[in-house]
Amino acid sequence: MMDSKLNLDKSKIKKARQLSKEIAGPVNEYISQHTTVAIERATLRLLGADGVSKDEVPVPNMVINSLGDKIQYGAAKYYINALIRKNVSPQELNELIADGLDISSIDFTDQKLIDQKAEELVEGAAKRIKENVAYRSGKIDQYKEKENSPLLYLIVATGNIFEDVKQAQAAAKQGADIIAVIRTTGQSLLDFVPYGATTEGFGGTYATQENFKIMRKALDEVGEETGKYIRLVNYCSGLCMPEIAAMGALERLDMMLNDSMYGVLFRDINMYRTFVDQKFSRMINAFADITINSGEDNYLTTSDAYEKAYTVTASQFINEQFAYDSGLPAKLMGLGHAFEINPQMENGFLYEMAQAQMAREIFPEAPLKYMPPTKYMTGDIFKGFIMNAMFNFIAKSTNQGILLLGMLTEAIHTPFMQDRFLAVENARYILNSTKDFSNDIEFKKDGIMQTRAQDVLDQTIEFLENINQQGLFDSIENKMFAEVSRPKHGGKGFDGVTEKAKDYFNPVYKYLENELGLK
Amino acid sequence: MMDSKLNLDKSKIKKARQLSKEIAGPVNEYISQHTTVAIERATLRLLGADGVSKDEVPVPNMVINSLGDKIQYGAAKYYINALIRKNVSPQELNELIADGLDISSIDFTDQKLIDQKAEELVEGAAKRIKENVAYRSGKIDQYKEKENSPLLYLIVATGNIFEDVKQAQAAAKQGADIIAVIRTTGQSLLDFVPYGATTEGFGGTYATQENFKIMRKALDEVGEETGKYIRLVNYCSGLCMPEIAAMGALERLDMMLNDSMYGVLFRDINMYRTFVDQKFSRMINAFADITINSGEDNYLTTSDAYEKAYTVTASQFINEQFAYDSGLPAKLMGLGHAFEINPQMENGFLYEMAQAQMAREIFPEAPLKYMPPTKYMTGDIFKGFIMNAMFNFIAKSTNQGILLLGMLTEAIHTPFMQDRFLAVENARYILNSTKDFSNDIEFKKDGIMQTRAQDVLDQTIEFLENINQQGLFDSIENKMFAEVSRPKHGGKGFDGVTEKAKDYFNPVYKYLENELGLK
Amino acid sequence: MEGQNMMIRPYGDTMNDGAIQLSFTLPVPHSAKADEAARQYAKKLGFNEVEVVHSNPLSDKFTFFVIYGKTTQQLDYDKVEVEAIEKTMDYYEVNNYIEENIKRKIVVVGACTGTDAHTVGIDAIMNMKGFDQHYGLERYPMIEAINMGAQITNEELIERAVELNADAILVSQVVTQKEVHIQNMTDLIELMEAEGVRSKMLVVAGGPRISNKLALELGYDAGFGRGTFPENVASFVVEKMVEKKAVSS
Amino acid sequence: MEGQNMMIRPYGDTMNDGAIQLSFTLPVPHSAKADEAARQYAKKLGFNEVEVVHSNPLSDKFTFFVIYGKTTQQLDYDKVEVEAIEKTMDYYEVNNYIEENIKRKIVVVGACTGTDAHTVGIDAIMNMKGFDQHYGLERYPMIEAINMGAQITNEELIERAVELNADAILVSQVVTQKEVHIQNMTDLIELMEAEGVRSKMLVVAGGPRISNKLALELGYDAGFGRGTFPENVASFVVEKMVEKKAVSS
Ligand code: B12
Ligand code: B12
Ligand SMILES: Cc1ncc(COP(=O)(O)O)c(C=O)c1O
Ligand SMILES: Cc1ncc(COP(=O)(O)O)c(C=O)c1O
Repeated sequence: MMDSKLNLDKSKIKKARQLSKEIAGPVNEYISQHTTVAIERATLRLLGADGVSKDEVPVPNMVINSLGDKIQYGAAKYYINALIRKNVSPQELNELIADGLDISSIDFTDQKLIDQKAEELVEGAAKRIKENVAYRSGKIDQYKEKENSPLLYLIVATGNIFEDVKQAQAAAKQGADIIAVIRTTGQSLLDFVPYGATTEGFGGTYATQENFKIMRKALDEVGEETGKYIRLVNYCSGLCMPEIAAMGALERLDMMLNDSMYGVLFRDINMYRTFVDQKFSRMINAFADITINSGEDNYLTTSDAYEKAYTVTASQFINEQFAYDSGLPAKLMGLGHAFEINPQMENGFLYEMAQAQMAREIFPEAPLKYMPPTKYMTGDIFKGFIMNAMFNFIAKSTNQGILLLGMLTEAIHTPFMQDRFLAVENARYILNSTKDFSNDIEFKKDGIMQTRAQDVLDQTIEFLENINQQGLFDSIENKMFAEVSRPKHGGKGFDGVTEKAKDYFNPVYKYLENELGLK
Repeated sequence: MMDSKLNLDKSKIKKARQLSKEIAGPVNEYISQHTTVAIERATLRLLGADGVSKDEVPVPNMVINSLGDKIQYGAAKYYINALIRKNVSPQELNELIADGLDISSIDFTDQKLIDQKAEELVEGAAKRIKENVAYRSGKIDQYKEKENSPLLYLIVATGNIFEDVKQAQAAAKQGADIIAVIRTTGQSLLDFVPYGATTEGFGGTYATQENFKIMRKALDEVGEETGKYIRLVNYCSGLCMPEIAAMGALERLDMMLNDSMYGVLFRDINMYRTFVDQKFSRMINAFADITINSGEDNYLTTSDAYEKAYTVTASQFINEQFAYDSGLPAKLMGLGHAFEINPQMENGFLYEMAQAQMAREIFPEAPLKYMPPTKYMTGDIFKGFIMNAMFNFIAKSTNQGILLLGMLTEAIHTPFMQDRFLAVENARYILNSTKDFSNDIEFKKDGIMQTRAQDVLDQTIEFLENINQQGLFDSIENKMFAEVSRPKHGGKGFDGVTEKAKDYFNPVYKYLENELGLK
Repeated sequence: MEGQNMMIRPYGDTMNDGAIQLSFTLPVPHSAKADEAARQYAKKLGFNEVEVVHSNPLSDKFTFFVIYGKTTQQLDYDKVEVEAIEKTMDYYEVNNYIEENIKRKIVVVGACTGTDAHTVGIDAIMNMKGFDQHYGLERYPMIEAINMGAQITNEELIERAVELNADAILVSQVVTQKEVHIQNMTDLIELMEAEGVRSKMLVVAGGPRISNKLALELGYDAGFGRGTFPENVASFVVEKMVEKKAVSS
Repeated sequence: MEGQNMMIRPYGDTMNDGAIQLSFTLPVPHSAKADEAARQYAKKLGFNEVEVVHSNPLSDKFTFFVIYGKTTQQLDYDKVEVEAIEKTMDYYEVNNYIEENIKRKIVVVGACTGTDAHTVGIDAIMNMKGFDQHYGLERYPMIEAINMGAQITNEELIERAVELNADAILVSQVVTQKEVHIQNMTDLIELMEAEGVRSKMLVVAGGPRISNKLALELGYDAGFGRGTFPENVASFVVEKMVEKKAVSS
């Protein structure tokens, strides 16, 4: 389907992939030896743990808290043991724990029984997730031809899940293919997942399993009405990456923001914690056939899009590598990039098109996620609206997979309903009017766009070589990404990382490794 | 500088030019045998006639009215004769005429004396116009590098020349290169040119010599301030084509709307009248180095831009031919076309780009004038604003010469000051950001754009052949242009056409024919 | 929803938040003072939580502003009465209606009057081919439709209508700058009254800035705005004709 | 212009025409009635010559409108008082001013507080490299500038400022949804007062939606909005320090 416009040197692309593999090596080594509180909580959730105590502490957190150091053996063992010992259902056990039961000190039953129960519970969760996968692919097949290309991705962010539902349904009717419920500011720093339906968030709505369920239902409804499968997105990133992935898998989310380094760089979460967490979260997403979205756009909100374009490309390679290492196929890799070029820049459109086309040619199977202008958006909503149009144009002309629609009020407030409508109108006009433009043009040999892409690829390789020499951990400390330095042992959540004991037990992890062919 | 993107067949272009020549032939035959009241008035003005009577009748009209049938001999003779006989200056004679002097019945003096005086007067007017030309080219050379490419063309249309001045100066400061003062609705149907500074127009401001002068001064002022030569545009079209051309030449206008058929088709002016008038008006413009703008955009306000694209191309060929026949070089031919493609049309952008590129390749030296979306503009100012952005994009990417900026409020009102600002902002962003896009891409061989352009060229030839067979006069009657039929002897102003007597005298016409190498 | 009291306010992202976007120009130089003036101006207009999110000089003397604000003003939606004429019959129904109720072809004369040269609107209503897949009046078997085109004086229009014994006059007005349409429309009615023919035919106006309300105020039988289809005006004319006859007989 | 009474109104294309563009959404289904409601609503807001130039359904229950209207409301421009702090000294002048008037390095601690993670604004003010060719405070030889970054709690910020004996605290607030910044900014001042340190240092706020007015209301010494440069806040801080010392001594 795709022929090259950029005339990129294939061997250089290969070289970049090789470097990423080498970079990921030591990190994977570390990952394989560690677990985290979030991984354990996610595991518990997939086994059935849920609910909150009177003081709103989630059951998975209560278990982890009571375990202390013992989590090195895997929380699953304790939870399953308690189920057997108390001879109760997960539901009943959850209530007991919520009421104060400490399961860390219950005597262990026969490991065989535990293995058996584990298998039963894992199968149960796996079945539910597989049904979700089957349902989704059925619906997508059924409604395929009504989808936009690229898929139109719209955010809702009222802070109140019930308002979000209204906005999301309206957006779907206006033509959205994907709805992302933005999370409330600050949630990524919480080391637990809030519980239940919520109505109070700032700049976004809490990610909770109940909120997922409510929105899923609302989108299925409006999807049936409009004859389309509306995809639902939320955010894994933060201190609860694997936990949110687990909840998403259970509630049939379709996409998850899930970057291998975002939390480190942009939320000051400890790097070891993030690397360990992201692996398991991505395994869950892979199993649940959930597309991940990486966060390369964020680099450009602080750094210059022209100067630092190569950091985006490098991060895409790294994200790809870690994704493969977690069992994610290319078709689930919504690698990110963004139209953050300075609108004042002469030929900015060409540089941006070169960059977008380059991502397309380097990652031909990935449903690239293209982010709209944000940094240079101002209160001049009119100017902003045409910047969004140029962005939509490039998205279409370089065959991006997922188009996060820009809002004309980006610099002002989280979207009003009308802002979203105008964004869809903008995109639909451009996408339709320029439909086959991409197929109808070629880039001039050694022209501005070709040269630019080749330069960025060269810079990327140089950069990856540099990282490979220093090692990824030190590179981050040395401010090589996003112009920010994160100390290896600093940031949030490092105390949640534990070396696994030799007899660490995690039936979910094991199951997924098998299913995903990672072992 | 330009290489072909469209792969058009050169012999077909040649063929179209040949057909246009054949089409113009019989019309030129008619033109050469006739004069009109407007030609005579224009001639008088260039010889010095000016002013109005107590009842606001312009002196040139008073002369023509008093001449009756005698205009077949040329009004100049009577005017010059009166100057000699009365031994007065034009200024003094104008006052006498305004007060009621009938110069049609003054005995003729020696023809030699008349010829001598004629030469003196023509030289005077020619000198003034040549000085205008020299001044203009000096300024343009001086300020060349500050000009936008394409030149940004903005309209003012308050109805009040003094408000127009404010708006025009503001627009120039915002970045406009060209200011057009739109005429009041209805002026094109007046068979005289109003006098003096005016403050009452609807949808535009009266074209008067005084208004020209006022605006010229204002633009020179703001031009010096911003270090740019700001071009001034007005409208020849209508019943006073040559007269307005004459006034424009004297007051250093830089561009004139001047189409060979616009008045016939869109103002129901008699076709013989228009053809005869346009010739002399274009001769004046050619001499004054004034760029003409043809009105092909108007075809698309009534007909569909996709279906009837060939009528635009055909009209461009015809306009070109008549322009050559009036002594206009290609560099003064601002041939028109317009972005009136239905925004709902799949691949509309591609068809539009093909059409604009085709005009560029067929008329490589002409400063093509590209008109913005108007027909599909609605009250949705946001959507309209991005349609204008796509229009600006194509203008830049196909190297148009003159870019008439679209207004986001096109469907609502004549432009507010802020509308104009937003239009300039839109254009500047797009022009700068896509600066070298045109040089950086090629069109795919036999792709949608190439095929489209080739098809339109074929249709154009077929259409021109058809017109050539019927003759241009009958073609117009037979509704072949703009889906409107104009009877040969119908419309306004036919009674102003007169066959020239054998000893018809017009020293201005003669002078221009010589200067322009038409004889 | 109908019947009960329904107070409404604009909606941004929360019910009744009253959020509104504005833009305008003030005749002052661009400065911090100008921004503050814009803010205060918006407050004077009754907005609160006013944010001047953008300002830009248009010249040394003018500044452009984009503003977001909130208002607590509310409107009782149930009390809103629509004067627009909602679509009634379609092409076939209109023809049948004429055959059954009027029993002869009706005569309609249309024009875009004054110096206004915009033919597309009146053509959309009258021409054979119609508009957006809706047949124009010329196509209606039971309507004799005469489209005089544009730039027709009121005198010419009346003369023709009288000559043809028209049942209705259709006037199009597109140019509205400096309220030129009001003058023009008023003149037509006065002329018709002076000639004593106003009561003999329906007079209907249309154009993108014409509302039924405005037309009624100016003494017309109806007015039609943007997006009108031929059958809308046809329905109105024939029903009104029958209604008038019922009254007068 | 100053001095004499200068009443202003928005300008479209004629002085004092009062022309304004609006857009908003109403919670009603798209219909002729909705259009009329929008028109009446704009009238209620005090506009006349209201034209609903566009309307579009956003869902079964909401409709979007674009409106142009005119207003006769006017504002006395001479009475407008600007509370924004106009730029005063530049980089060199500020340093000289400190050397001459304070005679020691001053200490400034900055942070983006609460859950707000937007560092770019505070970085623009404080980081070495600055913003748009304007050096940040870290570069000023006479300023000791400590940028704590984002997501800093009010407690942490105060603790650090007290520890360093800071002359001024700089607070950045970018997220303003549901007025979260008001709460956060108020808390800081209350906490400082509770700890008895409010009077010991200047407290200055900034962010795209922060105005000097708002900051003063919340008990800050000043507030800075969009487009602030480092020297703007530096000028204010040093002059205020000198002014305060003059008063207290
Ligand atoms: C096409 C066009 C032209 C063409 C007209 C070609 C032609 N043969 O008609 C040309 C290029 C010639 C032209 C010229 C001018 N135009 Co013009 N033109 C337009 C344009 C782009 C579209 C109008 C149109 O065709 N709409 C499509 C039709 C189908 O819609 P409609 O007219 O609204 O009609 C519908 C309804 O209103 C209703 N309707 C209309 N009439 C009637 C009558 C009856 C009885 C009924 C029941 C219903 C009805 O039904 C129709 C179908 O739904 C508009 C801008 C825009 N996008 O709207 C400007 C616009 C109308 N023009 C404008 C102006 C000022 C002019 C000029 C005066 C400019 C100048 N000074 O040179 C000239 C002169 C014309 C003149 N003397 O009147 C202004 C009017 C501003 C104002 N509010 O006063 C506009 C809004 C552009 C602008 N922003 O400046 N124009
Ligand atoms: C970049 C950006 C981000 C980046 C931040 C990266 C970083 N390291 O800072 C990322 C992607 C991480 C991000 C995330 C979010 N963002 Co954000 N973001 C933006 C964006 C695009 C630009 C902000 C910016 O950098 N401006 C450039 C700087 C230089 O300008 P500034 O901050 O105004 O600072 C200037 C002045 O205000 C002043 N100033 C600022 N602080 C101070 C302090 C002092 C003392 C002084 C004197 C002056 C001063 O001086 C500065 C220089 O002139 C804006 C949209 C926009 N275009 O404005 C949204 C925006 C600010 N973000 C928004 C939101 C909601 C979020 C999220 C909460 C969304 C979510 N739920 O996930 C998250 C979470 C962040 C959090 N917890 O706070 C909203 C805020 C809406 C509102 N009004 O409440 C905005 C407006 C986008 C939107 N329309 O939704 N964001
Ligand atoms: C990969 C990724 N995760 C998460 C987020 C959201 O951030 P938060 O941590 O505030 O939820 C973003 C936002 O840009 C992102 O790119
Ligand atoms: C060639 C030409 N002449 C004149 C005009 C202006 O029209 P008028 O002044 O006849 O109303 C136009 C407007 O589109 C035009 O294209």
